[in-house]
Amino acid sequence: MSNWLIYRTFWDLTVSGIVLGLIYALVALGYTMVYGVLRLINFAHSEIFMVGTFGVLISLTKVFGISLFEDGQYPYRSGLMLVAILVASTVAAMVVSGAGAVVLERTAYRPLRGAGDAYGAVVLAFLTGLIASFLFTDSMMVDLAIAAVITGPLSVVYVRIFRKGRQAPRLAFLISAIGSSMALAEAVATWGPDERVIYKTPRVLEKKVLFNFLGADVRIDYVIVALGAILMMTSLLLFVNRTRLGRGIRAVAQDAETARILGVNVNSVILVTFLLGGAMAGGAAMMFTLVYDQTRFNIGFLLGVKSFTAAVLGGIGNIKGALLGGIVLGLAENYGSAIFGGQWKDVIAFIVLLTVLMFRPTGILGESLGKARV
Amino acid sequence: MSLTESFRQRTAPQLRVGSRFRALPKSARWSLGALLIAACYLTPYWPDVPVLGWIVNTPGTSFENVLTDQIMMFILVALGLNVVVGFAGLLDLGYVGFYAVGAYTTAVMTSGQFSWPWIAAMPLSILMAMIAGVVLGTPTLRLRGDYLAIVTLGFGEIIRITANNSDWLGGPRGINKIARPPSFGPFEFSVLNAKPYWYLGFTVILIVIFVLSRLENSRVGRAWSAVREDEDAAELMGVNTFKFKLWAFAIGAAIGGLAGALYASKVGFVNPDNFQLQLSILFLAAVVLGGTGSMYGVIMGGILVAWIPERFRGFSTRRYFVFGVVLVLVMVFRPQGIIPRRTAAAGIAEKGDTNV
Amino acid sequence: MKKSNLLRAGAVLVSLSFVAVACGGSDDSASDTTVAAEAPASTCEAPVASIALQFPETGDAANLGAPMLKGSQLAVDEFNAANPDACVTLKTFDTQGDPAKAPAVAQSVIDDATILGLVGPGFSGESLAALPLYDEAGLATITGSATNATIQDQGFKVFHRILANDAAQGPAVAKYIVGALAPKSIGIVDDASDYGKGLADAVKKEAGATVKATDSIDPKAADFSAAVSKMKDANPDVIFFGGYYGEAVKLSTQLRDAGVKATLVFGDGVKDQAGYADAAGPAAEGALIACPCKDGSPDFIAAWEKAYKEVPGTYGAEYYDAANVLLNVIKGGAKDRAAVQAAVNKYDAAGITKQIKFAANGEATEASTIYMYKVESGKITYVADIK
Amino acid sequence: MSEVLLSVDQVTMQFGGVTALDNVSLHINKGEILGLIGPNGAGKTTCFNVITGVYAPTMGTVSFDNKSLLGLKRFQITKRGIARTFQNIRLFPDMSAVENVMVGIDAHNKTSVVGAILGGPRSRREEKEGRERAHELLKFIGIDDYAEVAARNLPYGHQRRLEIARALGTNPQLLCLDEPAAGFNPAEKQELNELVLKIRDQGYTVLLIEHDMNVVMKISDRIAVLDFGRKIAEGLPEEMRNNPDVIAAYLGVPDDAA
Repeated sequence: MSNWLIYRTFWDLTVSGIVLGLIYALVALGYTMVYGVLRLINFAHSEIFMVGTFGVLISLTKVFGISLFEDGQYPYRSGLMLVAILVASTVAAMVVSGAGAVVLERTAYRPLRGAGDAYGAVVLAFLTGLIASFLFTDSMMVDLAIAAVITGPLSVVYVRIFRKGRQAPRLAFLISAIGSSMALAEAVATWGPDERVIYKTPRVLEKKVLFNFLGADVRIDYVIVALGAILMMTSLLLFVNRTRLGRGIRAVAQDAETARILGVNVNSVILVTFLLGGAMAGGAAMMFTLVYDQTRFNIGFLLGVKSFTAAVLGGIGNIKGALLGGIVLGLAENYGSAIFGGQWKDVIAFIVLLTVLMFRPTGILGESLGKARV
Repeated sequence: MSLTESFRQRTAPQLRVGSRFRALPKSARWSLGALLIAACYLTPYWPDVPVLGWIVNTPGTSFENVLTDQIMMFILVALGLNVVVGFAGLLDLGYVGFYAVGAYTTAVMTSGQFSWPWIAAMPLSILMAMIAGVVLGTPTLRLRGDYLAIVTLGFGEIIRITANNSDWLGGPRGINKIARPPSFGPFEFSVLNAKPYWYLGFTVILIVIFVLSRLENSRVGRAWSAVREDEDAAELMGVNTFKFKLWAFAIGAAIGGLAGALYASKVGFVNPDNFQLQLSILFLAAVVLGGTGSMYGVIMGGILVAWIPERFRGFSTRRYFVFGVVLVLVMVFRPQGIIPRRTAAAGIAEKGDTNV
Repeated sequence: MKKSNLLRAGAVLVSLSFVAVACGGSDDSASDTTVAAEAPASTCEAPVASIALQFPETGDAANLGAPMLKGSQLAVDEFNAANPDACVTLKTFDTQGDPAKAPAVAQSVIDDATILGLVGPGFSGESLAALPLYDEAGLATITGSATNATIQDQGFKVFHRILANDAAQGPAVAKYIVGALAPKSIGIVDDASDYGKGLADAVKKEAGATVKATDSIDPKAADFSAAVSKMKDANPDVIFFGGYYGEAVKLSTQLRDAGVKATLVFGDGVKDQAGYADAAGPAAEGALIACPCKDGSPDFIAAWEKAYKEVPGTYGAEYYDAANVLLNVIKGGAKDRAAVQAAVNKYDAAGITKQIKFAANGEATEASTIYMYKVESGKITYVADIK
Repeated sequence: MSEVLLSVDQVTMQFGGVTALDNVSLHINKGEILGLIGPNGAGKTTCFNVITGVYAPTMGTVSFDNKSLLGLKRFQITKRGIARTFQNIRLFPDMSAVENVMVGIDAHNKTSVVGAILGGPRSRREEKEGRERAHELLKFIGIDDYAEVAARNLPYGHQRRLEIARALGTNPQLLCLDEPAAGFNPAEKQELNELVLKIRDQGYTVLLIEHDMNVVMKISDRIAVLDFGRKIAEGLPEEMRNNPDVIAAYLGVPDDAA
């Protein structure tokens, strides 16, 4: 039965696989770019994506005042309004995720590079104050007040410590990333709007079938995802290849030390890289909510692991590789589930990865952000 | 000589405990060591000691059981993972897979299907985990760095999903009625008395420490360090890098399997949910938090990772937030871990670390 | 000088933004953090005893744990309001639903001598890990949610269950599907969990040859398109899903978006007004939900809505009943664990969900009935008993 | 005629479209110092890498002690008796000096996991002798005072010397030094020359890559010259000094050695 299934549903699986793959690819960009410049698995990137989905949620519900189900009516009155809602929410998600990524970089990574500055010190001091005050009170307001008071003097101390900073070993970055990932997810779970429940996001458009492609229904949300993803990736490629900052990113990716000597401000390049990766994750968050109408504090974890897998599959550090890896993974998961059953989906994904790495140890398109391959 | 001395003096302060201890006469070292070991055996009684008790006790959950179900396992696992990550420098994000293999082997062999005695299931569990290590390592160890990390992560997931979808392993329902260790003299292994598990577990930990320090200070340990520091140079200096990496994997896996087997026989029940990916990440956090490559460091890391969330149960839903922030803070202010590896510490004292 | 100014400015900004975020979030999270505080009667000044609740308060499954706490708390608050001189405290123990943490938690429940009985454990896995300890300690437990069909056969004396297990529910659902819906073909999906797969397998067995397509999904994933494609291809009249409401929402929405028109049938893990019917909206309309649970009495629903400003969650009524069994037993004069255990075994009184009486293996004797509900105009409403 | 230890026969090495070595033949006699010189990018280090097994040559053979080295793994070649240093220092930075040397010495030891755990007589003997030999070697190259210092913390010159000691630890018949004097001032270069001669006098055969003609001329017994991947000349130092091809090669590319 299942052997025939794959033929009958092939194009259906292909269309949905590509859509999922594009979302993986957009998230994978963040992993791949940060890996390119820092050689770091930015584990917290999945949470940057998650934060972006909440950005979409807030934009839709608070800014546009759309509630979950409006008696079968969709919230827009005109096509123009719909476009405005979509664009504004995408921008909101990109801003939230981008800002999140920048704060993350300054707080959790930059001090480890021996370049900690006042911004990171303030955030860290505030967090220290907050968890210290948890020891004594249960009231959030009191905790915040205590933390705010502690922040000032403590951040001065932290900045002093940062001045003696040195480059930390790679694993320290990884654990700092894991720690921030946990803290972000738990912060959203504890103080965010979802109370650990799966949070439905309002549907902004009716998922109309636009046309039928060899038996597969191509829906409007799929088309928007495809167009959006291609648009974002193209602009990213143009940015990296054509602008001065983009050249900086490639230079740092190739050889940070030489780039520094040649006058590239490595820290600001890294910041821009995080900002771009975060913005892409924000875009992915918008696409995700558009197709799946939901978010939750832990939604990033699995998607993050998959996206990172996609990045490695395509060749980490390689922007086109992220796109290819994402689509290959999305398709492999869909075809594999159809043949072997959905419970084996992740096993199939990892076996595909392993097989690819056996023959091409640096991914399908090979490593490198720095080389001209970008 | 004076030069060496001056380097010693410039090393970080945390080393002084260790070097002072080494400076003591042999008899003093032995008796101090014996005292320390005795104190550790008595850990289940620590909550009854006035000040210490207030510090260590875990509110809302029994300290004794936290000690045996979590802390003990995390120490063992951290020691095992440290062989792979700390000694040989191989990033393994799927270590929970070996832990699962050990636990499931004991579960299958002692409950229902085979009814082997506990004592026979233990070595088999270790062996099975070791085999799993070799099976995973042989094709993947030629991958470098983060590629290895993601492949091992996949391996851990494959083990869990396979257990979840295999009726023979109990499927999602898991396996229960796993045999306990046989009672031995006054030490009765019963559900209401966790202390004997600690005596057993701590003995196992001591043996593992002994074995690992033998390895660390031998040709094997040097080969691992060389691979970690510069794999190409190591191979050109005559180190059979593949063989030693595989050994690191196998030994790490064996200790992981041992931890899993002990866990299964303590809790008496396993199901696939016990072996989630997140656990691998916590294991790694334990190793790095404590100090990658430093055995006493990773033991400390294991203790903290298992204990902090239980100690601060009062924080309720906020405690994993706190835990995450603590991880970041420790890494920012002590990037080499709480108790760093010795030579690594000497490196910090001198000049910029280039270990990236 | 410049640096420290920058520093100060940054400090102020960050603090302000955090305060703003926290204030913005605080009214939303109020209901969660102040469960106990909102019910005024919960201040118990002269406790005679306490009962424990072992459940997932935090972690990924915390959303399923919330109604367990609310139901038990409601029972205790009402009891204390009625018996101010002999009040009982509820002590909660969080396992995150994790069997690995369950023994340590169980031990600490046992070590607290004031605890005479336990409501829970919430999940089947943690039950299997914790029950050996409770059994040894002779502490009576009553679960209102752990429906795994093997627990009752383990010989735990202290085990009691107030609702039907999966073995009863599966065949009943299948019978209802085959009998009342008479479909030409059935599709079955499960979430590969202990609960979901158990239920799906039971339905599959009973439904036999009419089952045309089956699949499993990964509950942590967001995208179920492979399963949806499979169902779309098989085009069955009825699709049964074994799993919890979170996935049911995603699955229903994605099935409907793909144009699948089959009648959706679920087990008790989906019976949650807010979690399923409200969240899935139009996609949930017409879905059938089987449950060994009952809504409970109108009084109960009113009390719940007053205390928590929401409709009762899944198992809320069962936990209310379970807590009441222990409370009544304690009020009836049971002063130690052995007495509570003996009294629970002999207990025979009406609860809000059913007449509560336990068989020798701990199962409630009245619990073989499964109730069928339907989502009508966005509300989960009772349809029929399946005997 | 002295005995040939290593011979490189008609080796060609191509990377993609680039030919790094073009039909190069070389031989090294037992007990001599062979200087391998040539301008930047002439293929000296590639030649080293072919000899030590880092690259498998596209064409040609390498044989050592009359046995072919092709197909052997890198560590096996080291065990056969070829050891090397690196142009960019590649010590094990977190290990102490003495441990670095012991890694080299371990190449011929047998203790593996089981032996190390049981701590049997062989493993104890190997450990003890290894440590003694390591200190001997450190003394020989003159940095025994730094035995316990992490390699990363050694002064630059000592790091270069330590690499030599580590290579000697593998007890090689042929020691390949890849620009050992790079970054040295004239006085240090002089010391290094003496060290290399001392090593030769201990019975080792040395293959020396050097950029600086003066160093090579002083200490080499014979010299081979590479340019653009080809061997353009070979012979005694004084012959090379006057060889027009060599002069052309060096004048064509300005010598930028420090």
